[in-house]
Amino acid sequence: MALLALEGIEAAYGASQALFGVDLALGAGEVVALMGRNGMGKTTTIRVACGMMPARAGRVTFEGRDITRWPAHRVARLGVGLVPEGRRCFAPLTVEENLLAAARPGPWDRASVAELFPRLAERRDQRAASLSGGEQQMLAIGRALMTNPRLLILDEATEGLAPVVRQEIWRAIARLKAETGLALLVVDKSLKELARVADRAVILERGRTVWQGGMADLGRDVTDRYLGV
Amino acid sequence: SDLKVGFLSTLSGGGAGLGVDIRDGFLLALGEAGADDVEVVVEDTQRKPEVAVQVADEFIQREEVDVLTGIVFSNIALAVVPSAVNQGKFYISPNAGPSQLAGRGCHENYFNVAWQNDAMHEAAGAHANDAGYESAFIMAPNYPAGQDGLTGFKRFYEGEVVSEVYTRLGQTDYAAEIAQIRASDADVAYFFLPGGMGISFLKQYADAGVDIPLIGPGFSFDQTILPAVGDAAAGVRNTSEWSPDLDTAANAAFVESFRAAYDRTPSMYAAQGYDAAQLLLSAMETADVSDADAFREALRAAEFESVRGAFRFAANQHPIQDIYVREVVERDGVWTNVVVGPSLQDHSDVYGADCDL
Amino acid sequence: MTTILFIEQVLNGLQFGVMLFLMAAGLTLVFGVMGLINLAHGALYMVGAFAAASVAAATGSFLLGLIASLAAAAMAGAIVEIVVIRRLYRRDHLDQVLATFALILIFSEGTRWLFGSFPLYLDIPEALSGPVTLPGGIDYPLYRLFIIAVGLAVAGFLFWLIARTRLGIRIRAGEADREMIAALGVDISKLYTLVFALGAALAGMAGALVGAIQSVEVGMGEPVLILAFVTIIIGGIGSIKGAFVGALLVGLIDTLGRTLLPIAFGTVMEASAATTVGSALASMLIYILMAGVLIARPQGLFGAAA
Amino acid sequence: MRRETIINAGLAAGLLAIPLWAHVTGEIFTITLATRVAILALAAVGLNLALGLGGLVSFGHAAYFGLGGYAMGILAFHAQTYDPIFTWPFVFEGTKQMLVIWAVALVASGLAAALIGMLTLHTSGAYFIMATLAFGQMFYYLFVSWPKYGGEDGMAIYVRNDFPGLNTLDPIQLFVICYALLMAGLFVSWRIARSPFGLALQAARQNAERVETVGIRPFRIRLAAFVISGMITGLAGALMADLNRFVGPTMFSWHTSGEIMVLVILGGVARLYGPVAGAALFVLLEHWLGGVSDYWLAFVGALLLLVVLFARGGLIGSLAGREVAHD
Amino acid sequence: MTEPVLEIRKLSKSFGALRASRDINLTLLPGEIHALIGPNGAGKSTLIKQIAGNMAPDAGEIRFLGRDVTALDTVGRARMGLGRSFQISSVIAEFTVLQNVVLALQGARGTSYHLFRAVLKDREMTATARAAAGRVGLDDRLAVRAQDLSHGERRKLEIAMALALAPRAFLLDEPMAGMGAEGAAEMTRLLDRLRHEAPILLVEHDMDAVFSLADRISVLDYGEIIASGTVEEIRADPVVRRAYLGDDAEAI
Ligand SMILES: Nc1ncnc2c1ncn2[C@@H]1O[C@H](COP(=O)(O)OP(=O)(O)OP(=O)(O)O)[C@@H](O)[C@H]1O
Ligand SMILES: Nc1ncnc2c1ncn2[C@@H]1O[C@H](COP(=O)(O)OP(=O)(O)OP(=O)(O)O)[C@@H](O)[C@H]1O
Ligand SMILES: [Mg+2]
Ligand SMILES: [Mg+2]
Repeated sequence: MALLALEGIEAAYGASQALFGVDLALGAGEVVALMGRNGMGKTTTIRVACGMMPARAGRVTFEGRDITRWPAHRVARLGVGLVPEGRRCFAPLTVEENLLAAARPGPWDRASVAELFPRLAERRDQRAASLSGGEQQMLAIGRALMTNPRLLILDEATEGLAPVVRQEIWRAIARLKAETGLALLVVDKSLKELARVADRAVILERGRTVWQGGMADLGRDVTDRYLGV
Repeated sequence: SDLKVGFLSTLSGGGAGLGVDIRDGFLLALGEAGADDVEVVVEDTQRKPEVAVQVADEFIQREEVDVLTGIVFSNIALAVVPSAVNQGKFYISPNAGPSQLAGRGCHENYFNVAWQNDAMHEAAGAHANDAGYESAFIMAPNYPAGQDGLTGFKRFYEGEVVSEVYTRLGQTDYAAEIAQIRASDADVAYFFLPGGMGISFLKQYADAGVDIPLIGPGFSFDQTILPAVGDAAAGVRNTSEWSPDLDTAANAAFVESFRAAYDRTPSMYAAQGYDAAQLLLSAMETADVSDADAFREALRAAEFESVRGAFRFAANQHPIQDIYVREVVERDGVWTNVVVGPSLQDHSDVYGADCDL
Repeated sequence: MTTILFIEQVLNGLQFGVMLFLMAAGLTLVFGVMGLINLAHGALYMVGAFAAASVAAATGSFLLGLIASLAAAAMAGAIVEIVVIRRLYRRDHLDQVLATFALILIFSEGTRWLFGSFPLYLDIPEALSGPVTLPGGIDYPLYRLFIIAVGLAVAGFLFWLIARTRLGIRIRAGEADREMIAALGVDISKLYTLVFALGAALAGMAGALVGAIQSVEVGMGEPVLILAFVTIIIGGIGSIKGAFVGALLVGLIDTLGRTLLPIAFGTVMEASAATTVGSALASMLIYILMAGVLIARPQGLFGAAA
Repeated sequence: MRRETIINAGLAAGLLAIPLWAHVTGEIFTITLATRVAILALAAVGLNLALGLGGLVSFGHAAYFGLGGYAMGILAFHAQTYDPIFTWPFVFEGTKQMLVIWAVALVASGLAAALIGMLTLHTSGAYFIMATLAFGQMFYYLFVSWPKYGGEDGMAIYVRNDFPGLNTLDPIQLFVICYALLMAGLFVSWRIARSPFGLALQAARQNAERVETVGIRPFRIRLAAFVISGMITGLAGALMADLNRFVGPTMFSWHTSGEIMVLVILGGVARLYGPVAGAALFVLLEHWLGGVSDYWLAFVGALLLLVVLFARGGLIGSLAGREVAHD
Repeated sequence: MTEPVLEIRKLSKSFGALRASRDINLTLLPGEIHALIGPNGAGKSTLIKQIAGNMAPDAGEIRFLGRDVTALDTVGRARMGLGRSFQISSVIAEFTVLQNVVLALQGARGTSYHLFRAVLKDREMTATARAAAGRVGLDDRLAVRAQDLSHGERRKLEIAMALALAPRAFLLDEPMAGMGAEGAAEMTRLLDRLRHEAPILLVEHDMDAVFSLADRISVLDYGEIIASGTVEEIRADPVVRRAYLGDDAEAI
């Protein structure tokens, strides 16, 4: 049984429809890359999956349970952690408070996050608003980890990070996958790195799933056609 | 109907209690007289002069009333009355008698059945003399009625005013003023704080344990207020032209029927509303309102039995009447006033001299 | 003015400040934490006072009245939050202002309909009435000392709640980004209802406590509201500490201004004019203070820069 | 034509036609009501400029309304008593000329708006709301305790002021004056909304930092808008004083600010004719409900609540559709 | 040697104990793209903010077009022709793409106090705005509100607004962020053309873009410029490789 599955999802912002039929399935411990050009609906898909936005049609299930109409906080409590597009750290709170706000029991705590991002530990009492862009990105990842998720959703989580840090994160992701069986749904622009960690890919085009398959099967023709690389 | 009355008063929000009492007293008198030839339209002014002006316009322009009445507060009366009487309407004031309308601004169509604003303050000054208080601390909110009030007190008071303090209109905490009173060592403290301000002050004064006696005008010791003040006002002397226990036949009947009709003790405002209606009814007996001059004469004659006893109009059409000293007591579980004695007899205001009626 | 009177007035000023804080505490909480500008705070204050007065009258117990005030205001707050306020978090301040302005009208007239147009009776409990003598020979009402103690306790409690507890952190996080805190698994709606009810309960309690030495009547909450706003502006937005210091400053300046200005003017002009002019100026003093703070520190004394 | 345009035209025509008809049938009070609608609408047009376009939620517009009113009151008072307002540096006499009164009202409210704006516009959000409210209250206390001009009693001006060539005592002629000024106010706000200034103002509402990086100072833009807004409301205050032949400090009270704001919301924020629709509705409600029950304000509150919660575009919004036009 | 368009001399800025800029010297010459790279929190955005005028330096001098602008505020510098984009998209959410660009235009032209002219009826103005939007590929999104744009499109709008200002120098803070592979490639081509209009000071973590575009690279670490040179020099610098580039040194 899939951990998270989306079937025929349609969704709209007011009058303008953004998703026209998205299908996606993700097994326990699996890493799936969600791909597509700008504005094709990746973020919208994630918002629907997390309960932050209602689906107009279609079904979202988690371990077989229908969670289509669940509010975001209940979905999160099932073990879905989100690193949202644009970071969205709690600006007036300190780094420490940002982490505490999200904390739920499990192996990830302030100490282990500090180990992953030593930078954050240095800036512990600084307000998130005055962090550098990259530091905020680290904080957003750390905050999602603090909820000790089973499924971690990363929407452009490496945007704005220095190459070494980015590489560090990808290595960490690979390790998490291997060691803890954490499942991941990843949106990222770097094909090269996705290819290294992802098991499968789902490609969106104008709000529809147009291709899915193993990462290894993702040929030149597909990427040219849908990703314009 | 023979007479149409536009009754405009403060019936909602703060101060609504006073308007409601005037209205109830007024309607009670009409009801008792079975006056089905009088039509009354009632509207709320929300204690806002602008709204009152609007309502008055409506009464005059659309309802075409003959007489207006009902206003509680001086500032609203000042906004409404001049233009109404200039348009040929009668105005009977059941409360509020600003000096402007008693003196140079008096008008043949304006009648006041309550009092000129200064009356109770003047009576309080006189009472302070009688009681032998040689120095006084006096206090009022910083607005025209407050300033007039203290002037009125000083007009009659012969002792020394050790301190004169103006508080903010609507002030709720009087700790600072109470400390000043305590430090003043005066023989008496005279205060004029109408409505909720008086309630707050009295409670806080009682709690502070200052032993300087208080006196005040009847407004702060009215039946609309006393139940909320409770024993904090016990024994305080105050001045008014009326009291529920005033010993006249008309008054006893009025108090009884008001209690029967509304299940509460009437206030001074209710009594004034009642008298306003009686005045109108008395005039209707001898004249028709369509003949304005005759009707005016009939009003001036004031041929009715006022609940406060002897009542007549001075030349400026404000009352000549007795003002009493009352004391706050608990009677049958209700805090109320009893008359201690007269303070001023056949009193009329000083502004009449400027009035050329 | 004697030194002892001056000291007494300073004490009065501080006391008035603490009382202001007590009246504004719920407002500060809801405002600082939820970013919600609640004009109906004064109405909840009134609800508390009326509940206390009627229950105290029926049972003869001030304590029961106080409990009733907490309960009634908290309940009114929770209902208001669920029915009205909840729909307004995503909206701008304008909608919040209007909706709560509408609530004032409804509460005021509703209370008048239930309790009539006349003020109610609510008195200080026997055990707390009368003055005590402080060192230095100042006679001071015990009840006012009691109010100071309650005000301090409330300030401490709020500060602890907001700055130190996980609940406080989450509420503040929700204020910054509601959707995001929900995506982290926090049921922010429930939290907000709770906070709003707590704020309302504080308002109600203040209404009952302060109502015992003031007039319990419809509209009693309005002067409180304006003063509380001035306090918050001076102290700084969203800061409990700011609100507390702001309240003390306002209380002190207002009280001392009221007593000292007429005296000061009396030295240069005729007595009667001095008192009127002095009092008029005194009534504007706190606004002048506010203007000064806005010029020097637009974010308030303790507010964080935007 | 867009639906909103049709509704606007209907409102403008209706507000003119009803009093004219009432004039013919002799229903004087209807004319008075219509005049009141026009004046309140003008006050709200002023606020709508700051509030709707600039997002400046001023809870202190009563200050300008009151200053306009007192400009009329003080000038007329001095004209009645024949003593000049001041004699230094030049002699300034009272007057009963509406045109002069309006000019003074515009200048006085404009200056006050500039001053308050300079103090408050550095703040934003709820802070701004509270600060403007508090400053409005400051004016209230000032005029309550200033004995020269009546203090709390206010001032009754027994005779209406003059307008060249018209008889202002005739209700319909007074109405025409107010209506003309309302139309002028609407024209000004219509042009401003579409102007570069309007664009910058709306942008500053949403993202002030961004506006700075394109070389525009949001503070100045806002201040200018705030001053224009205050002036329009001030003018309305002068007219209201003339209609009532009375000015008093309640014009400054925060309830007045709230009411002007309610007008804007009832009609529809940032809609050109929102203030007109709002004022008409409000006056009708006040008139009808006032007689229904002692507790009628509760009904007004409930209605307002419903509008805020469920009819976000106000009256115009519900009739013409949600979207504010972006043409 | 040509006059630098922008010159920074001994600029310093601290936040408490943290020294975000230490004695920074930097120039931007006509026609060049000067890339500024460095680890997260090194102080790049802080430097950009100081140059743009959002933040006052503690010490040092900023010269723009030969003039000392240290005391000038953001608006003044923008008027002189300093075009800036933000690291986190910052546009006018409720405005359409066209309105956003027009706003930038009127800012550049100082026509914002015209009260009575219909702004969108000004043909010349809208045409210029359209052209600017067209250059970043937003021509078919002109009537869409900025809040309805996807993340990547919003980044493009940022650039279009900077373009509309017809600046004398660009300050671009991570313009590639969130662009997607295709978008990044497009943006790279655009910047390559832009440099001929005005030189660019570019902060970017996308090394493909930096290496293909930059004429010069300066590396910032802990608020200090630790290296400065051509693409080849920087790629070869072992310190930079360790502190910042990692595997990306091999990019392209
Ligand atoms: N808040 C919004 N309101 C209206 N439309 C929106 C909103 N957010 C996104 N859209 C539209 O929905 C579509 C899908 O957007 P989405 O953000 O899901 O794309 P994306 O694949 O994540 O793009 P990117 O790579 O740029 O982040 C786009 O056409 C966008 O214009
Ligand atoms: N207002 C502030 N108060 C305190 N520290 C600050 C403030 N602003 C920035 N900082 C700190 O200064 C350092 C430099 O920040 P800056 O934003 O310039 O970094 P950056 O080089 O742009 O990084 P990134 O590549 O991650 O965006 C960071 O560590 C940041 O936390
Ligand atoms: Mg996206
Ligand atoms: Mg940065």
